[in-house]
Amino acid sequence: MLLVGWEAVFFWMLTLVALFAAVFTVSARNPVHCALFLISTLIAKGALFLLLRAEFVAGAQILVYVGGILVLFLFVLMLVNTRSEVENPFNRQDKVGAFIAALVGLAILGAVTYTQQRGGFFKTKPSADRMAIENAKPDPNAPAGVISADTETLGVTLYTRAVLPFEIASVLLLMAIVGSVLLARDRRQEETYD
Amino acid sequence: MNAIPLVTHHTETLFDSEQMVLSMGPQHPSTHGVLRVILKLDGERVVDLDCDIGYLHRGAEKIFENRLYPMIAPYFDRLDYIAAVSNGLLYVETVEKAMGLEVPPRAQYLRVILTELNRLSSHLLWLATHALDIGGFTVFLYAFREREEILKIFENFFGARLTCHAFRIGGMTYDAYPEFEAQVRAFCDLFPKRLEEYETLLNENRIWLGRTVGIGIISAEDAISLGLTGAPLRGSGVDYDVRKTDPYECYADLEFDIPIGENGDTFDRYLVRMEEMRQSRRIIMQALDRLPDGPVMGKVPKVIRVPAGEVYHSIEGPKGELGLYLVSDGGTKPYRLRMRPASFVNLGALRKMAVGSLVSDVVAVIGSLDIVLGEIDR
Amino acid sequence: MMMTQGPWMLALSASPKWLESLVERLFAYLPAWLTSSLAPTEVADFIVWPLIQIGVMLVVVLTAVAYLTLAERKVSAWIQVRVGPNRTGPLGLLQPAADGIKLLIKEDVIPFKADKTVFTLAPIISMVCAFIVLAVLPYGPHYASITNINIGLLFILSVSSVGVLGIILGGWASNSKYPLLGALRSSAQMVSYEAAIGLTIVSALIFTRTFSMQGIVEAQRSLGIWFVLFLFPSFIVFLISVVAETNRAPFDLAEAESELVGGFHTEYSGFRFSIFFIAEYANMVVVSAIGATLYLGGWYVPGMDWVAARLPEAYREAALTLMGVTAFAIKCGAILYLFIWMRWTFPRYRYDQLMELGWKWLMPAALANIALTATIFIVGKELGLVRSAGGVLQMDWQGKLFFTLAGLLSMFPILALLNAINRNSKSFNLRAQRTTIPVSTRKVKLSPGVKAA
Amino acid sequence: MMTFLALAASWAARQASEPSLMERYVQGLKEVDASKFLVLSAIIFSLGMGGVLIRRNIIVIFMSVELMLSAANLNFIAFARYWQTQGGLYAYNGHVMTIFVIVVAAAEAALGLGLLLALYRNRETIAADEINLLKW
Amino acid sequence: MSDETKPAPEGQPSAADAEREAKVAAAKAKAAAAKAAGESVAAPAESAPAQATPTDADKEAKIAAAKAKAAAAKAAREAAGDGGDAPKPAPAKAPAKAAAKAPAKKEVAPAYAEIKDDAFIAALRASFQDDIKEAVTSNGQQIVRVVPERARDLLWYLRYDAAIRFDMLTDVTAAHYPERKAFEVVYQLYSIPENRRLRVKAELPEDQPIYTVSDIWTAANWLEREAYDMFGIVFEGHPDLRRILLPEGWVGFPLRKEYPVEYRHNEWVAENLNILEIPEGADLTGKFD
Repeated sequence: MLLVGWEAVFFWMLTLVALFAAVFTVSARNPVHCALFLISTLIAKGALFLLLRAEFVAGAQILVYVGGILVLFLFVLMLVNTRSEVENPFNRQDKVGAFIAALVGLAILGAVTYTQQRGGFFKTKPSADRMAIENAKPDPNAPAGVISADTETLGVTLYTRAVLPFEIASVLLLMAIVGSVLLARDRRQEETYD
Repeated sequence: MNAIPLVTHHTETLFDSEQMVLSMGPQHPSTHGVLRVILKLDGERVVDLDCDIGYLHRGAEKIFENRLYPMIAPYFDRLDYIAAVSNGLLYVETVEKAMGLEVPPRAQYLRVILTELNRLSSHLLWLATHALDIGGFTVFLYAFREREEILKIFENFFGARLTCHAFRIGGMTYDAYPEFEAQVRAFCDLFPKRLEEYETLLNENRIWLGRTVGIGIISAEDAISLGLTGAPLRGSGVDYDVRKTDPYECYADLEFDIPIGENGDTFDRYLVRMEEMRQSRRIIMQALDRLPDGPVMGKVPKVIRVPAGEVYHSIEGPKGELGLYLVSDGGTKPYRLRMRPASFVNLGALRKMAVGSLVSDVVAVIGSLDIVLGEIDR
Repeated sequence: MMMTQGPWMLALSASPKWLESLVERLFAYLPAWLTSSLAPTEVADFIVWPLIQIGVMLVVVLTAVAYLTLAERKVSAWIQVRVGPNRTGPLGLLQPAADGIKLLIKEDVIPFKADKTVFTLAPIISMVCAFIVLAVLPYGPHYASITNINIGLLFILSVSSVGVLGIILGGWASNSKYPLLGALRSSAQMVSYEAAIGLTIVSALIFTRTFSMQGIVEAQRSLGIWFVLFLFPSFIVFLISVVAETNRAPFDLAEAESELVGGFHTEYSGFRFSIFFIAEYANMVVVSAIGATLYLGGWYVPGMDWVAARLPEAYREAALTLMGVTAFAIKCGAILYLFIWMRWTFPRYRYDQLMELGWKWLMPAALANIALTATIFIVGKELGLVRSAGGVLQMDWQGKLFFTLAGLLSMFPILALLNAINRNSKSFNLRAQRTTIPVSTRKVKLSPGVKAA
Repeated sequence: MMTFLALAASWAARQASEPSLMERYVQGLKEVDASKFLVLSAIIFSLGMGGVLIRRNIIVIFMSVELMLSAANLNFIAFARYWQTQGGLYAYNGHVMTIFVIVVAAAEAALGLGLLLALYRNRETIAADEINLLKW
Repeated sequence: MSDETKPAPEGQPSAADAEREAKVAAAKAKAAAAKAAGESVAAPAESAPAQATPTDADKEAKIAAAKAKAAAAKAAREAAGDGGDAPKPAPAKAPAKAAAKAPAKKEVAPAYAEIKDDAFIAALRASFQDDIKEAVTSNGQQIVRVVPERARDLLWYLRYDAAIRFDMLTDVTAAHYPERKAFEVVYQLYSIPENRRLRVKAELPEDQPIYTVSDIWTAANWLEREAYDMFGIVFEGHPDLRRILLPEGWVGFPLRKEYPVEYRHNEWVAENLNILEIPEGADLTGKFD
């Protein structure tokens, strides 16, 4: 799984964008700006997924995450945008929090690089024919309409091997809907129903 | 309901204030003229409503008390500038009734034709602005196309399109121009087809029904106790039309009907006015057929003095019953001249119709009441 | 997209001498690091040719969007028995240019306490999202469409869902009550109708079996039939929710002048307003293109191959492309005409009616449609009417007839379901609520002066 | 001391044989393998965690949680892709897992914001450190 | 004032008597007169030589009309003269009223004639004895004057318990009589079932409030607010008595007779329209630069 040539160039560009936006998501003063930077990180990640040949998930991520969840965030932000936030965005224990987060980050980084050093399990080169399959140019004469391998297999696995989690997820979503409806009722509606 | 503080834009977040005060200000696109409606909203629903009028108040009644009788007539065209001809008719008839003057028959028939034409042009303007507020831009342009025909006839007859003035105390200044009858007859033949055009666009239109059926309902008792007159009253099912109950000019011997609604909502008022347009056309055709010749100006003394006494005279204006209460002390100026405007009383009913509905319904109800601010503020 | 014989080779072989020297000189201009690492053919295929395509596409689509504004005003004038703009240029054809210049010259006002960056960013987001999608649309056969990624439709859906942000931020950034209300309203409307569009597309995927746009057109070409016949109810639901998605016609509540003066772009003026304006029309074009591709067969017209086969070999490719592009343009134009027609005949929905239509009418219809089409497809498969060979469907005439009939008949169960859901909702079953809608009211014959009844 | 010298010598020899730091650095730039993805997601994860711990505004805390979740997604897809190139079985578990993470994130956002609105309606504030009484 | 004499009058219809039973009968009479006049005027036009200008017929008609007008004007002046000192409390009335159609005899109907033979009015007077000061008719319309304290009861009675239910309040207005230092509050009633109008008037001293009727007819709410706005009449019990047409802080009540018509310096105008102090003797022809 080597991204070489142009893919590497794209990879580095996208990681820069993602990191830059992630930093600002955390440190922006105005919450709406935080949301904007979060959106850019998610779009950069979507593009990274494309590099990793995961087209369906990239599309789903942008559609659901950016189009759905973050629109909801902006909705709520607009409803309750208090001005007080602008003075100091950080709470009292900001030093301690930053230290802990840095500690955890370093720990994970250490683990990753350590495995990398000790002849890490990423070192093994994929077999030659496997590489050939991967980096082969798309066959020009193939009918344009053939469905991308990724989406098809994902669909199949979702409905065959991953059926149980699929059902659990749908039940979870149902619960979320009922819960949010119950939460969103205001006093007047409550009196009428109770 | 106590007086709502006029301007309260204090809430910066939408959520925390239970009620938001929205002021549909004097220069709002859908308030016909300088009307300011202060809405107390709970989310989208109107909790309370107060009309702030008086922006166009010119102190007309004070001026009347200091003008000679003939000089007052032009003021009446400026009161309800959309139905200027019927305002003029109201004033002239009141003075004739107070003085007991006889208006020659030709003048009576001409006056009836012109007032009915004015009723058509006022109803067409109502249809245009009502449909525009609810979003039907095409009906707006269709209705104005017809209104233009009528205004051409007025221009030829009166010399003015909006503030027309040809009725004098005792008759009319000038007789009909030669092609008058031909043009009016041409318009009357053309008009039914055009009415069909509006009705195909609106009557069966599901969105139009959704926006007007069941909106701003007012029952017959409430309408009567609120003093509603004209289409809003007839929309609730009360048979009251001054042209029938207290006929003036030559309405007594003309054949026409009064449309009566059933449910008193915006859609019924719309149907009543559309039917009224057909009946007006019918009146015009009959009056044209029976137009007698002869003089158009009756016997009127040089200096007009109304004998002492008082009189209340009302006619059926396009907006409702227009009344004029004249108290004279025998001099050359009226002692007290009070005009009872139809839209002023109809607007009083807006609060009863619109409270509890949504913001966009308030716009639809204002449109269906057909109010004119010149007449309300006097 | 890659032909065995690069399209540019075809052009070069037939082109005169001076053109070849021009291409060489142009080749020299390309930056060295770019051309060094790639073989000349790759450079041509992956850099020069896409740039040409993008250039042509942008020119064509931008003028189409501009002239769409003129078309809207002309058609609305024709509907309202008046003459549209005909002063600027011959027959008013320069009107879009005039509008553009006017908006450019107008002073660009930024409200006082508005959030500058977000205020300028909002129109850009909505315009960019409207224009990215143009890269994926299949304007014609092979090289008339810029790229053919295999998740075309999913890409379009996700980009259009990002477009909603432009409107929200636009409303929020202008920092005053009316635009905020307008922004909240229109974004809620767009989000709910987008879900409806997503579901209708799912029901269409059962037959197209691929996301890539060219693939969809190929599927309809191989079957020789448009999918609108198989998926008639989903086409109707698609059209309605698409009109609502682009905030137009009876659903244009966001900028309903009569209530919220101007909606989310009240505070915008000058060039920024024109960006929002262009974004709205570009959205319209994009959405009608999707409709044309998914249901009306994109650039495919049944008799196309038969005509191409008749032509001599050299011209076959060019003729196919020409026919394809014109067919696509005509279909998009038809759907756009429907948009404009709807706008000038229907009054405006109230906000709660609009949301009710979205959630209680269109969403259940789309869901029911998916279930019905799926069952019909399974039944058809069992009966052996449809075979899937190598990912593409094959069907003979019985299969086509069966699916067309099933498609049309599936309209009735959906209507029954909708009626069941909305039986008691007040504002829509007007017939039941009003026993008679008295078109001609009771006329009372009152003789003058006699006491009223 | 001798052992130390021997160690240093062997270390230097190994260093000499292997490509210099500069080449390895350039080599790393050109060849991007799964570990780079892991590093990126680790950084983003820690940034998200920092955000959660530091910020006052609850909505921004939610956003940082979303950031952490999306970092996890990146890992899933990176491993899925790596496993796919190794010709391993069930390479698509990563994608399926990502979809379920997105579903959970959506449900969590909906409920979290619902709770936030209810909280806001009662306490007029959404700053995290002001909500410190258990019973209000 | 009197009707012009026609050269060839054919049996002038007898003038409507002073107290018209049904207004509409008068209207029918008028319409009949109109038709008759129409034919009569048309008749002479035909009889005159078709082409010759019909001026000579008109000329005689004009001369006759001029003479008749001069006579009428002279009569009106005498009537105005002797009318001035009429002792009746009603305002100075010029008795001349051109009710009489008969050219020869000039019989002047008094402005306010007593209602004698109306059953309903008689019943009303019976039940309200001295509170109803008088029931008169003017220009053919019935008026009932009542003591302001009992005005509300009379209106309640007329709305709910009277034989003829006056269910519609067309108008509430007032007139100011400075010489008697009183307002006359006028209620214009109309009964839809009986198709009949009645005007109830209450003479109210300037500083004394009167009770509101906005709970009987909701229409009165805005009409009384306008009367308060224009005259300063306080309507007790009115739910929301504040100015309706003039701005909140306006000082003075415009429709009172002593309120001058031409521009006068007013607190509200000075404060809100910041018009500078007007030097004495400046001509107010609209130059405010």
